[in-house]
Amino acid sequence: MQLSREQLLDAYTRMRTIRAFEEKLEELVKAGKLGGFLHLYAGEEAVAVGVCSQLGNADIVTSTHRGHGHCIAKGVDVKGMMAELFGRATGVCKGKGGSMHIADVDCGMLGANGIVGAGIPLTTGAALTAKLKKTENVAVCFFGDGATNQGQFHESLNMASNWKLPAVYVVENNGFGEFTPTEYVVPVKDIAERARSYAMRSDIADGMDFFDVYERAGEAIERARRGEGPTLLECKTYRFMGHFVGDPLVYRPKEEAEDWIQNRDPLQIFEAKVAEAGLVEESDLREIDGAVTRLLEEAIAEAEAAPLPDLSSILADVYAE
Amino acid sequence: MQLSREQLLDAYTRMRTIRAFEEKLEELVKAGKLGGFLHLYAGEEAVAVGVCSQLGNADIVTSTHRGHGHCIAKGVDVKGMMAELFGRATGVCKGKGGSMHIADVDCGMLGANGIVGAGIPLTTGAALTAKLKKTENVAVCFFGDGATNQGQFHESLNMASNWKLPAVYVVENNGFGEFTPTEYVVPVKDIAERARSYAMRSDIADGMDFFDVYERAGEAIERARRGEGPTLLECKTYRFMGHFVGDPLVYRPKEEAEDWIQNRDPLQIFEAKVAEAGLVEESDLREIDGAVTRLLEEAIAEAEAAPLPDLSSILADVYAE
Amino acid sequence: MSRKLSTGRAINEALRIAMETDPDVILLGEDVVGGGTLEGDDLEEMGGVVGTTKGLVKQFGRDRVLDTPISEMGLLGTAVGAAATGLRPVAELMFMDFLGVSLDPLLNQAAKLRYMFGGKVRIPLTVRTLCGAGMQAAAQHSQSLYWITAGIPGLKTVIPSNPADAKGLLLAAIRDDNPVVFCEPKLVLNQVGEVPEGDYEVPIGVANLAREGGDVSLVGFGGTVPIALRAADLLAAEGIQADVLDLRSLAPLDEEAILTTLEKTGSLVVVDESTPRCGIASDVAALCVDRGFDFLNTPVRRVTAPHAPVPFSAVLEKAYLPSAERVAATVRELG
Amino acid sequence: MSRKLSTGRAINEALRIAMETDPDVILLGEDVVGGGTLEGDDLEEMGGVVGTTKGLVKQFGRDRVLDTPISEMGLLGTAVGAAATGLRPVAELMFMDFLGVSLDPLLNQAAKLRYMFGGKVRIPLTVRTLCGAGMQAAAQHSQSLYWITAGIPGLKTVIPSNPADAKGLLLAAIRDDNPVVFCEPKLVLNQVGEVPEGDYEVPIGVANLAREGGDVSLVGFGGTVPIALRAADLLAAEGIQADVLDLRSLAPLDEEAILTTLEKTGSLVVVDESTPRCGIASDVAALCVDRGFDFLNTPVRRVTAPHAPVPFSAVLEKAYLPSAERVAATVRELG
Ligand SMILES: Cc1ncc(C[n+]2csc(CCOP(=O)(O)OP(=O)(O)O)c2C)c(N)n1
Ligand SMILES: Cc1ncc(C[n+]2csc(CCOP(=O)(O)OP(=O)(O)O)c2C)c(N)n1
Ligand SMILES: [Mg+2]
Ligand SMILES: [Mg+2]
Repeated sequence: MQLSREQLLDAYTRMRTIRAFEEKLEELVKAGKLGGFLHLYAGEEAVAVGVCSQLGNADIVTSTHRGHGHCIAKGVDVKGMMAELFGRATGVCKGKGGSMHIADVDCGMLGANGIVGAGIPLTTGAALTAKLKKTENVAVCFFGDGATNQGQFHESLNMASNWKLPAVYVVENNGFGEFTPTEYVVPVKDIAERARSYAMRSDIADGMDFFDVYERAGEAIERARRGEGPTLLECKTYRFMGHFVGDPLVYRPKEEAEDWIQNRDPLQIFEAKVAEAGLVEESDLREIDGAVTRLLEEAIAEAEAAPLPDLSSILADVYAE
Repeated sequence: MQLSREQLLDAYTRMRTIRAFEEKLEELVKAGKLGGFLHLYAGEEAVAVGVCSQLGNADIVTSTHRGHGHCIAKGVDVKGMMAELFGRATGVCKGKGGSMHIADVDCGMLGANGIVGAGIPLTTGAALTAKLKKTENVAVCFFGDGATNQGQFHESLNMASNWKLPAVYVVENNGFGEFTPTEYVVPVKDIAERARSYAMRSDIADGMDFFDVYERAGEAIERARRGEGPTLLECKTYRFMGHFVGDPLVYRPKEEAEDWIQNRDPLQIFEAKVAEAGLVEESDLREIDGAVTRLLEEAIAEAEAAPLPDLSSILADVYAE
Repeated sequence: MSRKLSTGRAINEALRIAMETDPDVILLGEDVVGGGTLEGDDLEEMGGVVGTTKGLVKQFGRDRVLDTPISEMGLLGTAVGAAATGLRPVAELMFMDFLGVSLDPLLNQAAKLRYMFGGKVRIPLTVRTLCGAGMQAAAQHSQSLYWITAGIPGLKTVIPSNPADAKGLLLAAIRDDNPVVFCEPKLVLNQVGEVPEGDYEVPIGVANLAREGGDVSLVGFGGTVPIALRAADLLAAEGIQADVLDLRSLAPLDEEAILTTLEKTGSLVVVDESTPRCGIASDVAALCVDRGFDFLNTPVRRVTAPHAPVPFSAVLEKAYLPSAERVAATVRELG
Repeated sequence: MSRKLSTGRAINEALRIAMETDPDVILLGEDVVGGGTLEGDDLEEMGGVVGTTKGLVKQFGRDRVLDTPISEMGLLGTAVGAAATGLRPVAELMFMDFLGVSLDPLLNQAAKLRYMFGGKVRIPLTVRTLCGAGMQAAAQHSQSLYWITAGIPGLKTVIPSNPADAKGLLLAAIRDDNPVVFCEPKLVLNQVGEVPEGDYEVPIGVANLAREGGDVSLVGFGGTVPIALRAADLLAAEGIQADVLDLRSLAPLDEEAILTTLEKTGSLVVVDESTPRCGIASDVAALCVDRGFDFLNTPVRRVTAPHAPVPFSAVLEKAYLPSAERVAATVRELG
């Protein structure tokens, strides 16, 4: 894997931005400044960034209720996102989407989605467009372990395999669907096995390790671009925070969570790996940390100062002219 | 496998009744005497009868748009069925269901179903009842190869496996979903493989051979009764007639159909096997043939003479009191 | 120039024109090709379960006419994703009853993505679907569920009552940048009528005064337009002259056209083959008692199917559906 | 005897009583247990995403309180099959918006099996589901889709406006031998009120006159009842006395109660937090202009959400929902 220093710093910046974004949101909700249902991505950064670092604006991704990370990884403007969560007119969706529907098609980000599993056929359709228009674009879908129990998962992967579409289906197996441990509701050990029902290729990555995700996703993306069909890529990961902001986390073993957070933090793993390889200096990373902090402070200040949407906008954008 | 002479004659009677029933229906539609959408089961008799011979009235089966065979195999009254197809008040569903919704819960027959795949969760529910009420009943679901591409298949089998329900999922792989060959839309060779996604047991039977179906279904049913969980049983079969009555059959190779019809007729295979084993006399079977013919003639005559439903019945049975 | 075609053939012609004039138009659905055409054999494709898409795969190839697995949710969702990214798909939902297994891509995706994304996406999707009773297809293949799609903000829903409208409405639907549900009523499918040649559109949202009367207004759409027209004949024989308004578009609703005929006649009966609750008939009646209150001389009556599933038996199905006699009797009772 | 409870706790109490009095009652849904309770640890189960089913697994065990995978179609279909074969399931559809991925078991199975089978089966199924806006949950978690279930013959749909009704209606729903959709409006969920102790039912199909006025009729249900009551307060201050009718049951609809208040006042406004097309508001208005025509002194107005998805931003969501001010203003305009 040949990642340039620039690429590494970029990846780190995105991962750090995601982490800081989510930590800020938690604070903001607890301070009563943000409303709505917020599902935070902290802990899973290596997945979004490991995959999206290899995509261009014309490649499409779809996401889930837990969508901030995918947006940031795909290059959606952080200030626009923050303004969106504050429900401002300057938000990336004009304040109409909010956390669960945050999107920016200009960056190829076809939306978070409040319906578990619903992004999967959207991706399949984007891949169909790529194939029929012969663009060599790929479409990548992020979804959770829980979503693999939805009929839409089954129907979409089957179709994509039949049509050999340029799609990558990335399941973020974080061990829980809401409060229910994955093993209560998914009777196979590796979700990647489900690809066999569709004669689809599959792979399993360590979702806490940017480099492992990068490599395996890269192979899947390249196969897709070459017209060799879709892949189901399972990334084993963990969410560091609750299912939603406000989740008391009473249902999961504290030691289990501690262990992941202390020993398997994707940012720490990244930092250790690049340090060991001597690819970047620690000071570079600390500089990024500082820049990210400043960016978020600005984003929040600007969002708070931004205008609220005009009430007339309620009836705008329902239909295209 | 220890089938008594009585059991064998009973199985033959049911298979012959199904075949004759379907042949009569085709005639009746072509003579303009029956309306609606009719999907005939001829050719697949060994599946329904091989499975249902091992079920009691308290065991539940669900079926598909191609449901006459399952009804007859499960013991639904043939005259009541015929009257139903004639839309008479004496029909087993009072003329309200018709071919696609023919049912008789008194025989544990929870209905044909016009929605492909919709019987699958109904079976899962019936199996849940059996488990929670500790009845030792089983629930058996018949559905086509095409139905395995429905989300309901995926969701239901996953749930049944998680809960170790006493269910048997019988997929009748007849090589086509309507006019589309199975291999165009199901990228795995054996549908039985799909059980792996749910860590479910599976098996494959020769759906043209009553004895093979009987044996493998028997094992699955017994496992279910013993509380050892569900099975996906694939029966390889073929429909001798069109997808529906009126199907011009232009889309399927004539030689392929001929081959199945000439060489793999489940009734002929049954007859050859029982003759070889010296278990029943040919004359026994011919006697049954005659009785079946008479039964159907009576059924038709009685149905034609039966009263039409009263118009007031349109609003009856929408709600239970 | 025009010639006589069935509604099914008119739809086929519209699809052909749409595909010829725009390379982004694709068709997908179950058996829209319909098997056949394996290499090196003489098999024939069926072109849909009632033959509506017959011949299109020969002209446009399997890349633009796609048979899907029996996976309605997946295929509609795929169509939404394709529409959001540059294609202009025409998806077939074989029977409208199958909304049961495919509502989400319409309800929560196609209808809402543009809004949720602050206007940044277009969903130029058409969903063709058979609806209605009249073929003894019974409870799960005979429903008129256009009230569900018409009720969802972000979708449009249209329904033709004759072959010429079918062609023009379908062309308009395909070229609309919004998701449009195009209903194909079984009562209309085999109806034959004059259909103009060439490329034309019937605008969405514009009702058609199918008959001018002036004494009473009959409002129908799809399969109930022929019923209303027959009722108008019956009434004319008794000296009552009826306006017959064909809505053509259920969402958006042409409120002005409804109010115009009501203002003229003061008396309105709406005829809908769907069930009575939460439907188009109630919307029309509610419009009359809201914006049309000052025009009303009589109650507004709704002639609909009863609050029951569609029964199988031919005698029951016939009694279940609205009829010209019932419509005429309803008008007579208004006095 | 009664004490103050939130609607959520009242629902919990109804579930407990139903399960205590009938061993065939089971609960199933996503996270109705809610994780926890692994052997040998001190984990706690969540009892649903908003805690409504909390504690029930402790009392009744995991055989009667079942966590399902995220498979709404499968779980509702399973519940229908269980109901048809001897259980009395209470299934939870976490948010009503998820009807998109679970309509078939209701539309084509629960609602139709009895009819299609000629009356030979009963489907004693209850589906509990959160509906409505008010929590900034945006377009896909805020819909009031009761018009879809109310429109389907074979289903019943009820919606409480306060904790006491929630308990009694839910007990009636569970004991009804038909499939009943029990809506839990977000606007009502955390409302606290007096709830009688013990076992009682609020009959399905019977509306409640929540306030007696006589000058004008306000018709609401679920979350719009408190809104209508506040509007009545505003109007009372101006000398206009309003009847406030709480429908409680959307299907069947208590037509007589609506006509009774209309006959008294001659003027009716219906308040519905759902979108305007094909909804309960239209049905009420259509009833007024049909059977209630002779009572009408004014137009019937519908105060609803606009024909748009639910926006996220708090200011937009507030303006999107009907308000007491809008209701009062609508009444004033009627003059
Ligand atoms: C169709 C649907 N069902 C249920 C929900 C409620 N819900 C939101 S997130 C969630 C859990 C999703 O689990 P998973 O797919 O593993 O993703 P994760 O939250 O772990 O990232 C559920 C059940 C939903 N939003 N949509
Ligand atoms: C949900 C749904 N989609 C489509 C149809 C139309 N349809 C009826 S039968 C059929 C083919 C079913 O194929 P398969 O499951 O293999 O059963 P077979 O007819 O071969 O017995 C289709 C597509 C339907 N009835 N329901
Ligand atoms: Mg998860
Ligand atoms: Mg088949």
